[in-house]
Amino acid sequence: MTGWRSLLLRRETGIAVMIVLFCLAVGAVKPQFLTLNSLRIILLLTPLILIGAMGQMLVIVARHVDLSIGSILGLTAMVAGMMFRYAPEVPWPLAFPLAIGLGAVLGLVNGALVTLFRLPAIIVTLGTLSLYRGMTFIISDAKQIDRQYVPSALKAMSQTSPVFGIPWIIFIAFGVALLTWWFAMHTRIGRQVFALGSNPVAAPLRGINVTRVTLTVFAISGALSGLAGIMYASRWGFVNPSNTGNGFEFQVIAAVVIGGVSINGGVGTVPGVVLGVLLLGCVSAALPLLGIPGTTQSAIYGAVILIALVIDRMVRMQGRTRGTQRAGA
Amino acid sequence: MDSGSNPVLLSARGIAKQFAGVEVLSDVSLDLRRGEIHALLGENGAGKSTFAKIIAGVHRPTRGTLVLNGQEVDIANPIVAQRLGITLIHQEPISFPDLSVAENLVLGRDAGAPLARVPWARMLAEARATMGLLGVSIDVTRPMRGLSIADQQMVEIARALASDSRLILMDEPTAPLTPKEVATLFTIARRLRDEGRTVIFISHRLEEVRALCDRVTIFRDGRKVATEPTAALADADIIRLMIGRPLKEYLHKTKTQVGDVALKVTGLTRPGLFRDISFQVRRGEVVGLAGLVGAGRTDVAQAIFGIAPAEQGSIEVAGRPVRIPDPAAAIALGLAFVPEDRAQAGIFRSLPVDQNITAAVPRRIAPVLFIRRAVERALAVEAVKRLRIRLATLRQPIGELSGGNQQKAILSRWLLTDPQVLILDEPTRGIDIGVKAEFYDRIGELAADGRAILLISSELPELLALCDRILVMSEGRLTAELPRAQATQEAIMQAAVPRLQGVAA
Amino acid sequence: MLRKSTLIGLTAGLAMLAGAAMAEPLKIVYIGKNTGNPYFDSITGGFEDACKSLGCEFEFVAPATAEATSQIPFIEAQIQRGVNVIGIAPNSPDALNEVLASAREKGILVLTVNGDITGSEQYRDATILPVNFDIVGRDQVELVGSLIGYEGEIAILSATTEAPDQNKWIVGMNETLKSDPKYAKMKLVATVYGDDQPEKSTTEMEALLANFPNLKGVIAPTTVGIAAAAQVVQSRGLAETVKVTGLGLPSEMRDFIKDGTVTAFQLWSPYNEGWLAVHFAKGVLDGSIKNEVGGTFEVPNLGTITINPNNSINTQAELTTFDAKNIDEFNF
Amino acid sequence: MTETSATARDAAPPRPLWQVLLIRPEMMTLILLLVGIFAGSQLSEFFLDTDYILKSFTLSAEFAMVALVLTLVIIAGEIDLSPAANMALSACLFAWVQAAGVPLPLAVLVGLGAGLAMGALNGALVIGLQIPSIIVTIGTLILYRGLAQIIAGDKSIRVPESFVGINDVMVAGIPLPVILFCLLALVLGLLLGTTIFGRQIYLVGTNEVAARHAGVRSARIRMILFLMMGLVSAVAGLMTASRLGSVRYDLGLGGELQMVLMAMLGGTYIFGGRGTILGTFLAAWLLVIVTTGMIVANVLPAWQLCVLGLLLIVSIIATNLIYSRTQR
Repeated sequence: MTGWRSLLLRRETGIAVMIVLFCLAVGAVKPQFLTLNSLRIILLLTPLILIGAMGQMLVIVARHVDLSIGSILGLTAMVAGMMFRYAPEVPWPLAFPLAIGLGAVLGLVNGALVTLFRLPAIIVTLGTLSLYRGMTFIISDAKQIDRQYVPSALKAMSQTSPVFGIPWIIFIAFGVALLTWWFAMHTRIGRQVFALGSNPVAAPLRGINVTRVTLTVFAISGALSGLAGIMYASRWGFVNPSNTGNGFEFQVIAAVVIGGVSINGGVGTVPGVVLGVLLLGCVSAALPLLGIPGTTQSAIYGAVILIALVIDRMVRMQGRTRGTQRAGA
Repeated sequence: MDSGSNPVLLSARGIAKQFAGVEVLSDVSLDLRRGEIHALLGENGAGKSTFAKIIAGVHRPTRGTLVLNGQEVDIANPIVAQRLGITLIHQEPISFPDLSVAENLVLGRDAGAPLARVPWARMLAEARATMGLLGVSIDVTRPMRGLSIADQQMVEIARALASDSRLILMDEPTAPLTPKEVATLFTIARRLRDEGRTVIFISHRLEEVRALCDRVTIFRDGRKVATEPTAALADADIIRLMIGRPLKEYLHKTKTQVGDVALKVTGLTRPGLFRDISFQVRRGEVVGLAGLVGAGRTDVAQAIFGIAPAEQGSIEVAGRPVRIPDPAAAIALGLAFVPEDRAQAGIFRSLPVDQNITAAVPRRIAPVLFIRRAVERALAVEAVKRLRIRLATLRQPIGELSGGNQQKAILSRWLLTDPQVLILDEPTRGIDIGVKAEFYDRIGELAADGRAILLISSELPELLALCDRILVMSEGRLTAELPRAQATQEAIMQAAVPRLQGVAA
Repeated sequence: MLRKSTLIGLTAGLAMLAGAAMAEPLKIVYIGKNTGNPYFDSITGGFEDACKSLGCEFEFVAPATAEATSQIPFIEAQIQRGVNVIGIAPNSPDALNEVLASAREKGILVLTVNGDITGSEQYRDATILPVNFDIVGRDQVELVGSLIGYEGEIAILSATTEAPDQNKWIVGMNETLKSDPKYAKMKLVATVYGDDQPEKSTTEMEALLANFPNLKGVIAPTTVGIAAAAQVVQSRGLAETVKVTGLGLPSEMRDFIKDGTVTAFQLWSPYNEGWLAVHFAKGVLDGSIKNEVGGTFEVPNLGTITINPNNSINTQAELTTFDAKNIDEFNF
Repeated sequence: MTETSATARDAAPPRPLWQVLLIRPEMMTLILLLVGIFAGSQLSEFFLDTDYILKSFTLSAEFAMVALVLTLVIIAGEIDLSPAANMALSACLFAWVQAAGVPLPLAVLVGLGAGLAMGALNGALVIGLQIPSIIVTIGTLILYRGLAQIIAGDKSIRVPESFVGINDVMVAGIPLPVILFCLLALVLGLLLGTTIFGRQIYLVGTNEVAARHAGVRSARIRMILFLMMGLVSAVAGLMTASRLGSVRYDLGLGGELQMVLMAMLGGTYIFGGRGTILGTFLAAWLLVIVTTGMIVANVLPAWQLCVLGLLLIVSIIATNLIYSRTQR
């Protein structure tokens, strides 16, 4: 239709094409990669990252970043796990509101520090990354919550499926993505997130309540990390104070940046991020199949982030030179 | 049309505003009537924009009250203003480059809860209708990024139109517009007035004010000096009220000895910004560069100074062809550039005045390796004396000084480099009239000293008073070169405004 | 006269000092790999109980991460605190050499407990390991063999590629498979590494199932790996076709044993490592035990313990096998 | 008439001298340092011991040295989160080529060269492509650490005995790494405070556009800083290798938090333009005092994480407040 639409489409098609090419290339070497079963494996790798990426996308679109999501995931998962262990009489589904609510509060703390004191989010969340992880150790007395305490019904959500053999957890993740898409495209505050990231100086002049929008994106990011915390307990069946959520932020930021969300704010789409998550999932699932040692994964993540940044930058530079042409002349 | 008897819509009572302890607006009282177009006139920094921003809720007054329809209102922020039916069209278009044109149109007036649904279909339809009213063909689904300044300004105007406001403030809306667009704008403004709305029109182009406005209010030094029907004032009266003294006093420029060519540019081109610019400036000569905002004047200056070098064309300094890849090279060749945007490209806000003054002469303050504070201080003291910079101490952060004194410090920074060619981009913007006069004296002295001066200015009287020759740019091209004798405001505007005679009436 | 009385006085004084020193309780510290590692809770329990019964002071400290250098400030701090015994589960086989050497210079008894600094043995006094690691590979192969009827393809899901203990066991497994005709019909098709992370272990396990459709058994000699492997098998309903076994913690594996996903797995008693370490340290410091290869000593509940070559001490001779019958007897 | 208005617009009177001297972030750092020493001595009787504190500082000296250069980078308005990963990669490369038979001096050069190359890559992406340094260095942080993991797997590589033991070299009873740190602080302090290069770092960090207009070669200055960053990280990596006697991919893991913390605690302004080497110098000691005090008192590492996180947040809030108060 217009240049704008086609540009965004191109970015998303670009990722989709990369996914297809990658899968075909791996499939050429290992045909079993192109089976329904490996689709299932890929899908099962994605839900946590997808949920985290939805929140992170909003934060980055608003020109901030949230490095503390891994620690929020760990802390909320631990609180839920401790509820399972020490208060087994409480109905387990209550862990959902508990973890999501706690996550939202932790996210609000980030947002409040960022807005009230006008601090850069990167430093604030680097601090809370450390702080929340420390709190996880303290409340748990550095003890792991073992499988036996995590309710079977919760664990089953990662295994049993309502339809098509796809476990609940994947439906939840894609449901979150759908809700985020709706939020970003069809609510006032969702559009305000994009407006704020697009031009933070102008936002208050146009009646956008910057504090509210900033708090909202951090709260959403925190709440979704809380949901990811519960999902972690469901997926892996245990909660460990030091491992749970460790390094989560890097995976999520990688997915978001690959998905075409601009670190300069204002730009990003849910379908792009979903594709970015899927691409990472494909890479993670393909490595062991190809016999590539897991030690390379981190370098691949780093390289992919940098390449995505460079591509993003190139696209922007092109856009800018076009933008400087005058319409009238 | 006579609006003299219309009821008052908004009345400002004793409005004052201080920024960081400096009073920029004092005790302004003014009644705005329904169904009138009211001009706010004044020099840069006279307070008219600040006053408009207070009404639009961008700033809150330090003192004073606003009464809307007989009720005292507290316009705490732009949202409140919007709700009260007040819309401000900013001087520089404010847009959200990543959002679509349609969204830019509605942002700020879309009411509802945060989670309320965005009615895309209705929004697009309304946006198309509004753009149609303005006679502009812009696809409303495309993002703002990439629109020309004029198109962005049209979107701004469309936004005000669509918002159904009672009071519309336009802060220099015509600067980037083509005459045809200006004509459209004027038609719309009149229609708004006839519907009983109030339009505030800020400009310093007398012709436009005369053509459009029912009443004018003139600001000077943060005070309101007059409110009269437009017809009641002659141009000379308006200018006298604006500057507080007759125009004649500006004419300082004495005839100086014009020497060799100091700067010569040939065929300078940077696609999209300017094309095939050729001119020369001789020693002892003040050459003006006139044109509308966005005509490419600053871009040419930046290209010469190496900030954003041209893609084609050549530059000669003192008769030798040179290559200027960055400002450091330009400085080494004896060029100096006082940029237009002082806050962004001039001062180091949090650093002391002396460091600001010596920023461009590292060799002089540190002949070998270490900075010699005594030398630095001595240079700064001398500069402060010479330009009469008012300050408390040299260790004071420059951000604490007034605009005029900041500008003096920037000028003194460049004088320390002993430049042979001095490029001044709107050097008197936003500074007091008294300081302005000092600047004019200084520019004359520098030329008399045998330096070549290229003066970019939007204030035609300033150019006419100071320059030996005036170059005019329009849409990236040089459209006229007027010797002093032939230069008039009309001649300049004719060359500056693309494809048309005079201003739309 | 004067000389003699001075001497007597001195002797008496020294004796009193010595007495005072003896009365001061032994200070023992155990430095874990990192906090939040459930495995160490059990070892620490052994330390605590033994210290209580022998009247020693005990502290458990651990860094937040298992990074190579993270234990160094903790060792320095313990030297500064003047502890008598440092037990440590080293995070690096060699990065701690310098600081351990300075601890021993100060007269501190350094024991590596549950993990050794292989190749740098001269920097510690003795190592306390649960079993003789030479037999682990053999026992694990026997266990998986018994589960799959000694026939078919098997694979190994290990920790990291360089994990020294696991690699030692994998060598043992390979040798056993090759040399013992009993296992001739079993074929080791792959050895993969899950880096002791649940995510990676899971994808590796999934890849094993995809690459080797005829897989019969998987040995995962690591607590993270066996749990991840069991979970994959459980969620795909393959418990009957693919037998998962290895080394695991009863607390983490209980569910899998109960629902039949895993028939049996092995481990030792981490508790006994702590228990033994304290008794050994106390004996060495009060002179009742000589820290010499070939020497023996008695430990309550464990019986006679021999000091093996390299000053290596084991708490038990054989691995303990856990299955549905006995799993509830263990709570670590 | 214009005279009066001009006077009205001239700014308020300057602050009194005592305020200028006392309301400085470094003062906050110094006070915290004294409080830290006092608190440490109250927490544990074993704490107040110069040798022990010096020894503990040796463990952080490498990070502290990087933090000094990082201070310059932050003052210039950029940031670098990759130095800890850079330390690991350059040390791993050094140990790896050395183990492969390359002579020791050459291997050292390889390590230092690798560090420079990593700094150059950061600089090229930030300055050449104009991508914000914060996100570039998050990317390279993952990349460099990942490459170290590819090179070294997860095994440690021994370094030759002749290279081991920098921390045991004593100069006048002070460990060599501490001496090196102090020397570097002195040199960088002079560089920043008394030379044109230092002055131009402040100019670039305060207003990059204005600095370029004033003829400051901002790109060159920032590139030099990223290269310095790469070099000092490599030096720090090799020092760590010498101290530990072996190298593994996880060397310095998470060190970026400590480095940033040292710079922030020393009053370096996160948005650039302000900060001093003295501040970072004091902050490095403060951080060592705080962590050492907690470790020797057997405080749970969990509390240390909390305290570090809180310190980071509190220090930027305090710094911002101080700067916004003294800058009207």
